[in-house]
Amino acid sequence: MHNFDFKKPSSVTELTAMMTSYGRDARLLAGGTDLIVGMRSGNLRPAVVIDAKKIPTMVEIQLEKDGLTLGAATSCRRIWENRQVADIYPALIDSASLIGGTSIQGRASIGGNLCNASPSADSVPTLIVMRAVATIVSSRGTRTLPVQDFCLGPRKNVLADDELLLQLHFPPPPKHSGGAFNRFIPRNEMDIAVVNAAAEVELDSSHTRFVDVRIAIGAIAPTPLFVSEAGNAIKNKPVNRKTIDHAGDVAMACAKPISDLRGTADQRRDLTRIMTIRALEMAVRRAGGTVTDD
Amino acid sequence: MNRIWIPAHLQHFTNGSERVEISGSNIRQVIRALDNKYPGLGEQLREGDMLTPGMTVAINGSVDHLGLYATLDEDSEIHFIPAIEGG
Amino acid sequence: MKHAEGQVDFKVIGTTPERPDGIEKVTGRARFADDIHLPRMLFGKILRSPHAHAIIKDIDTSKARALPGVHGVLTGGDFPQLESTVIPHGGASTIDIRDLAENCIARDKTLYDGHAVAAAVADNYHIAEQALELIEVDYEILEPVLEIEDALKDDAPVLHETFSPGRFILQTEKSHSNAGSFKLKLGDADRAFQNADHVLEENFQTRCLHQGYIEPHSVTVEWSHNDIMSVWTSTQGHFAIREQLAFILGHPLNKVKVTPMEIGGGFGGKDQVYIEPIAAMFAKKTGRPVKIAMSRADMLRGTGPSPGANIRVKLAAKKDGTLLGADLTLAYEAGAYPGGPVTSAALQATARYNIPDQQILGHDVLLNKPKMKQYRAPGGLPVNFAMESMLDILARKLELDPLELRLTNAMVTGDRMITGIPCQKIGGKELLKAVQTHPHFTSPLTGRNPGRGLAYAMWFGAGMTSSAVLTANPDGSVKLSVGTPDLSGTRMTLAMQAAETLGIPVSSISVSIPDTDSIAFSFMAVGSRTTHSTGLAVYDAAQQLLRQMTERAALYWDVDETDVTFSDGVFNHQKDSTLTLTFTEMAHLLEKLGGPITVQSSVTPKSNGAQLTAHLVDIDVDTETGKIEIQRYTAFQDVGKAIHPDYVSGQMQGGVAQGVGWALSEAYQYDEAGHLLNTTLLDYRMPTSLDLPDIETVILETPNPNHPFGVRGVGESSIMPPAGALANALYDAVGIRMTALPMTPGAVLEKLKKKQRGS
Amino acid sequence: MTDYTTRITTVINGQEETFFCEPRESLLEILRDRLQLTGTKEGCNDGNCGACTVILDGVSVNSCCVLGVEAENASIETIEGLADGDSLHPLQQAFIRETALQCGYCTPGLIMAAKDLLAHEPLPSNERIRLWLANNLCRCTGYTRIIKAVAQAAKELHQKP
Repeated sequence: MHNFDFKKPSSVTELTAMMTSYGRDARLLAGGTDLIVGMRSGNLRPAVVIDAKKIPTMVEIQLEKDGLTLGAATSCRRIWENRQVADIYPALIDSASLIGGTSIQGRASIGGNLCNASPSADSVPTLIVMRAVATIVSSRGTRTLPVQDFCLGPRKNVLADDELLLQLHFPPPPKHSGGAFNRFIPRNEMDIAVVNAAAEVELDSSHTRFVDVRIAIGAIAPTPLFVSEAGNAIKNKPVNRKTIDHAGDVAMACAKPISDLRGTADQRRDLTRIMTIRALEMAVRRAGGTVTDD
Repeated sequence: MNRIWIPAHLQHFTNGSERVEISGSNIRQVIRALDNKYPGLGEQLREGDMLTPGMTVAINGSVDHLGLYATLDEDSEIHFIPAIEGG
Repeated sequence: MKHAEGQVDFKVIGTTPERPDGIEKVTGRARFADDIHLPRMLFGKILRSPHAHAIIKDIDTSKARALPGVHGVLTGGDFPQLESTVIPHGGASTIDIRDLAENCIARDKTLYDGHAVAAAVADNYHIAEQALELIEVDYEILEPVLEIEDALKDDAPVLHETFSPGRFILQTEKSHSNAGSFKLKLGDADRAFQNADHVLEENFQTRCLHQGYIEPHSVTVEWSHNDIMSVWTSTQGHFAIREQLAFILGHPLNKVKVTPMEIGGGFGGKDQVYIEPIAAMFAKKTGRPVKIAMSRADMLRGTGPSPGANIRVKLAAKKDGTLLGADLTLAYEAGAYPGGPVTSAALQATARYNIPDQQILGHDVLLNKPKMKQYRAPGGLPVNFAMESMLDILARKLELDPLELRLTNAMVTGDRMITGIPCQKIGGKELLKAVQTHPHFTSPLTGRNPGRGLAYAMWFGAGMTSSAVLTANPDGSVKLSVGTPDLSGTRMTLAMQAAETLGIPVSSISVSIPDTDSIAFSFMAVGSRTTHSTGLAVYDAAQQLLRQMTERAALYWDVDETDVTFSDGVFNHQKDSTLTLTFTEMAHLLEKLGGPITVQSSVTPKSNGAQLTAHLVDIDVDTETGKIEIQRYTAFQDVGKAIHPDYVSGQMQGGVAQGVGWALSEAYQYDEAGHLLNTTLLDYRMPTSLDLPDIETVILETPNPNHPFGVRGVGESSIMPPAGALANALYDAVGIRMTALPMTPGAVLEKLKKKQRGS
Repeated sequence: MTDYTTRITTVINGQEETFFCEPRESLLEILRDRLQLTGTKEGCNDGNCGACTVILDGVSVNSCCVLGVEAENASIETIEGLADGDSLHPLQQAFIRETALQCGYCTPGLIMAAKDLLAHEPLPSNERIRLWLANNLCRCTGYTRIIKAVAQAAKELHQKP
C-alpha cells in the first residue's frame, strides 16, 4: 500500500478545515471496510486519511420526537444493537445487519456505504424509502439533501471536494406504516446483492388499502433507483396479492440492469420483480396488514 | 504363470487373444518372453531401457511406476495401459 | 499381530482421543509458514502478467531497483535456463522441470492472467509492492485460448510449439497442437450399443475452480555461507518441494533442507513450488533470509486451480436397467502446462458399476489458464456428476428406483474395471443397502418445492513411499517421527496405530514431522494415503521395535528368544508364567540392556484400497429466484476401519462442503481476454456456515485386506457425489436437468423459465 | 523520503503495548509482524474470510480492515489472550473436544468471533451461531462440528457460576 498522512480531528470544525485544505487528496475513514481495501488494491491513493470516528457527532445515534439522527460514521453493529431503533425502523436494521458479516458490521457505517455510492449498496434503497435526509457540511456551511439525490453514478456522489457527509436524518415513520429491505445473493451471507429492494408502505387505518408506497431497488441501474412509478401504481389500491404483483411488474419495467460477473440483465429483471414483491410483503406485515389472495 | 492382458491395438500380435500366459519374475523378462512368442510385440512395449513412451503397466491391479523394472511374484496379473497414438 | 478380519477388541483404534496439535491451534501458538520471523528478514512480492497470452519483449527493472528499501529485483532470465527434462514427481506422475520453472516465473511468454513475470525484495511488503509498480514490461499480446472446444481446433493459437505430454498416473501422447490424449478400453463398446434396449447420450460441462485453502502460500528461505538452503514452507510434501527446488536451481539435493510448517489446508494444491525458487534466489543474492507470502488474489490467479471439463457420456442399458456399455469422452483443462488430472478421472469414471463393454477417450487440454492442480479426488467430481446424472436419467426413463438401479449395476469384488483390472475387495452393495435402510431414505420431504437426490462414488487413493521412525525411550515414552505432513489429524491416527501395536496408551507417544534432513524420504500427504500408507510404515516400525525389545527381554531373563512372545502390551515367557514385563517396564530396562532403541521403516504400498461413498440430499427450491436450499444431507462411506471415527466423519463432512461449493457456487469467471474476474473471496464463493446444513455421516467398515487394521483411504471420495446428488434432487424437485456446474441460482432460474416456456 | 512513523499506545490482552508504525500498516500487520502475536491469521486481507478476527473495544472486527494507527488507546483481544494460563477457555476446550478444527488455520478467528457472540448473546440458537459466524470461512470441516462446539461452550459458560 502507498503511504499517507493520518489525521484524527476531534471536532467538526477541525474536520471541515482539513477537508478545505486537502480537498480531493483526502479521504474520510469511517469503518474502513471499503477505503482500506481500496487502498490496498491500489484503486484509491489518498495522500491524507482522516479518521472521523473521534468526532462525537459523527458516531452518535439520537432518537428524538422528530426522528432518528445517525452520525455518518456510526457502525452498522451499533445501529442493529439499538433496540429502540430496531423497533421503530426495522428496514434500517434489515440493511445494517446484512452489509458484510458480523465482523464487517462492527466497523462499516451506513454513511460510508452511502458515500461509496455503489449501485448495489445494501443501505441505500432503505435510506431512500425511509426518506432519509443527508446533512452535508464544509467550512462553507451546511446543506441538506434527500438521500435519493445523493448518488450520481457508480462510485460518484454529490459531495464537493471540501464537503463531507455529517449525519443522516430519518423522519418518524407514519402511523400504520412498515418498512423492509431484502436482497438476493447467491450464497446466504457474504455476497454483493444481485438485486436488492426496500419498500416502505403506509396503510389506511383498517390496514387493507395502501395510502403511500415507496420502493427503491439496487443493482439495476448506475445508482440505487427510487422507483416512484411502482409505488404510485399501487397507491390507494387494496392490500392483496394482485396489487403487490402489479407493483413488482412496474418495478421490473423500470429496471435498466446490466450483465456482469454477479448476474445477467435478464436475471436482474426477474429478481427486481421478486425482490420488490417480497419487500412489500414484509413491509405490509410490519405495518400490521395481511396480503390476501384476492 | 503371469496373466498378461494385451491392449486392444496390439491384439493382432496375439492372434486376437486378449489374455496370454507368460512366465517371468519382472516386467523386462515378461516382455522378452512375449517377444519370443509373438515376434514384434516386445518392440511395441519397450523402448531401450524403459517402457514405450505412453505406456503404463499395472500389476495385480495397481499401476507400478518402476515400469520395466517392476518385479512379479510369478502369478501376477499384468495390464499394459496405453495412451492413444499421436496425431 | 492383529488383523482386522474378525478383530473386535482394539484398545486404541476406534476411540477418539484429543489431537496433539489441538491446544497449539486453539491458542494461536501453532506455527504456520507465515509465522516465521528471522532476524534481518526481507520481504518479496511477485509481479504478475495482466495478459492471458503474451510475449515478453522487454522488462525494465532499473526504476524498481533504484527505489530506497529495495534489495533486489528478479526476472525469469535470472534463473538457470533449463532443458526440457521429464522427472518423476514422487512416483505417481512426472513433470517437465522446465514447465515447472517457467510456471514459477515466465521467461519469454506469459501463458495466463497472473503468470509471474518479475519479483522484488525489500525491507517490507509495502516497499516491495511499490517496486513492482515501477517495473516496466513490454508485452506483445497474443490471442488467448480459453475454452476446451477452441483449444482442440486445428487453427487454435498454440501455447507451446513442443511440450512433454503429461503423466498423472497414466501417460498421455500428444494428439492436438494443444492437447495430449489417451484411451482406455474394455471389451467392445460398439457391440453393447448394438445390443442395447436403451441408449442414452448427454453432454456435461464443469468450470475451473480453486482448492480454496484458507492459508495463503508463504515461504521463508535462508541461504547459508556453505550453500545450505533452508526452507520453511506450507506444503503437503516437503520432499517434493526439496526435489523441485534442487532441480530448478541446479542445487544438490543434500543441500536443500525443507521444514514443513503446520499447513492451513492443501487439498491437492500445495505440493508444487511457486514462490519457493524466487525466495531462494533472493536469499542467495542478498545473503539475508527472505519471506514471500501470496495475497489471496495471487493465489486465485497464480496457484491451483482444478480443471473444468467437457464430458460426453453415452450409456447402453437393457430394459431392466442392467448396464451393457459405456462410451465417454473426457476433455479436461490442463491449463498452461500439460499433466492435469484427466487420467485419474478416467480411471475412476465408471468404476463402482459393472459395465462389461466400455471405452473412454481422454484429452489433457492446454489453454491460457493457470497450470491445473489436483483437488481432492483429482478430476473425480466432474465425471461423477456426469455419470450419476446419467444413472438418474436412466432410472427415470425406465421408471426404476434410482437406488435399485445402482444396486443392480453395483460393482462387486472381482468385477473388471475399464483397465481390465479386477476390483479389489469392496462392499458396494452393502453401502447402498445401508442408504436404503437409513431413516433419511424414507423420511417425508417438506418444503415448497422439495426434492431428494442420490449419488454414488468410488475412488482409489495413492500408495507410494512413506517413512516412520520410532524410538523407545528408557522412561517408557515413545517418539514417533513421520515424513508426511499432517493435514487433518494424521499425527493422532498414526500414533494410535503405533499405540495399538505396542500395547501402550496413545498418550505415551509423541509425534513430529521432521524436516527433509531428519527423516527418510516420504511421498506427499496426498491421495488419502497418510493414515493408510504411513500407517503401514508405522506398523512395520512398531513390529521391528517389538522384535528388538523381545530380544532384550530374552537377554534380561536369560532365556531363548523364541520362547518370548508379545501380546496385549506385555512380553511373556511362553513356559514360565512368572516372567512378564509390560512394554513400559521393558522400556525402563533398556538403559541396562544397551540403551534406547530406534527403528526406521520405509514402505511402498501400491494402493490404499477403494473408498466407496454414497450421498443422500434433500433440497427445497425457490422457483422464483432459482436458489437451492439444502435441507438435509447424509454421507455414507465405507472406510475399511475408522482409526479415529471423529476425524473420519470430519473428513466426510469437509468433502461434502467442498463438493457442495463446486456444485452450487464456485467457479472461475473470465472475461473474453482471459482476465480472471473473481479474484476475491467475496466473488469466489465458497460455502459459508449459512450455506450448509448439519452434515450427518454414516461410517461403514469393510476391512481392507492389505492393511493390518483394515484401513482404507478416507479423505478424497466425499467430494465427488454432492454435484450429482444435488442435480438429481433438483430434477426430483422441479423437473429440470442441469448438465453444467455450478448450478447457480441464475442458471437454475434460466432453465426453469425455459421449461415453463416449453410447456 | 517523508517519515510517516507514528507511536501508538494500546492495550492488548490486558497489557499495555507501545509500538511504532506507518499509517499504511494494518492492525493485522502490527499484531503479526511488529508484536509477534502470530495467532491472528491472514486469509484474504480484504475482510472476506474472518481468519484475522480480533475483538476491538468489545466488537469483533477483521483486523486486516483496521489501520494500526486507529488502535491508539484501544483495547484489543486476540487469541493469545483467551486462555487463563494453562486453563483453556471453554470455547477452546470445545473446539478440541468436538474436533471442530482440522488444519486449524481459521480456528483463532472463529473462536474470537464466537467469543464476541457469547459475550452478547449467552445462549444463541444454532441458526444464530451460523449467521454470526458466516463471516468466518472454514474449508476443512463443513462447519457442523464448529456450530456444535460453540453451542456446547455457550452452555458450559452459562452454567458456570
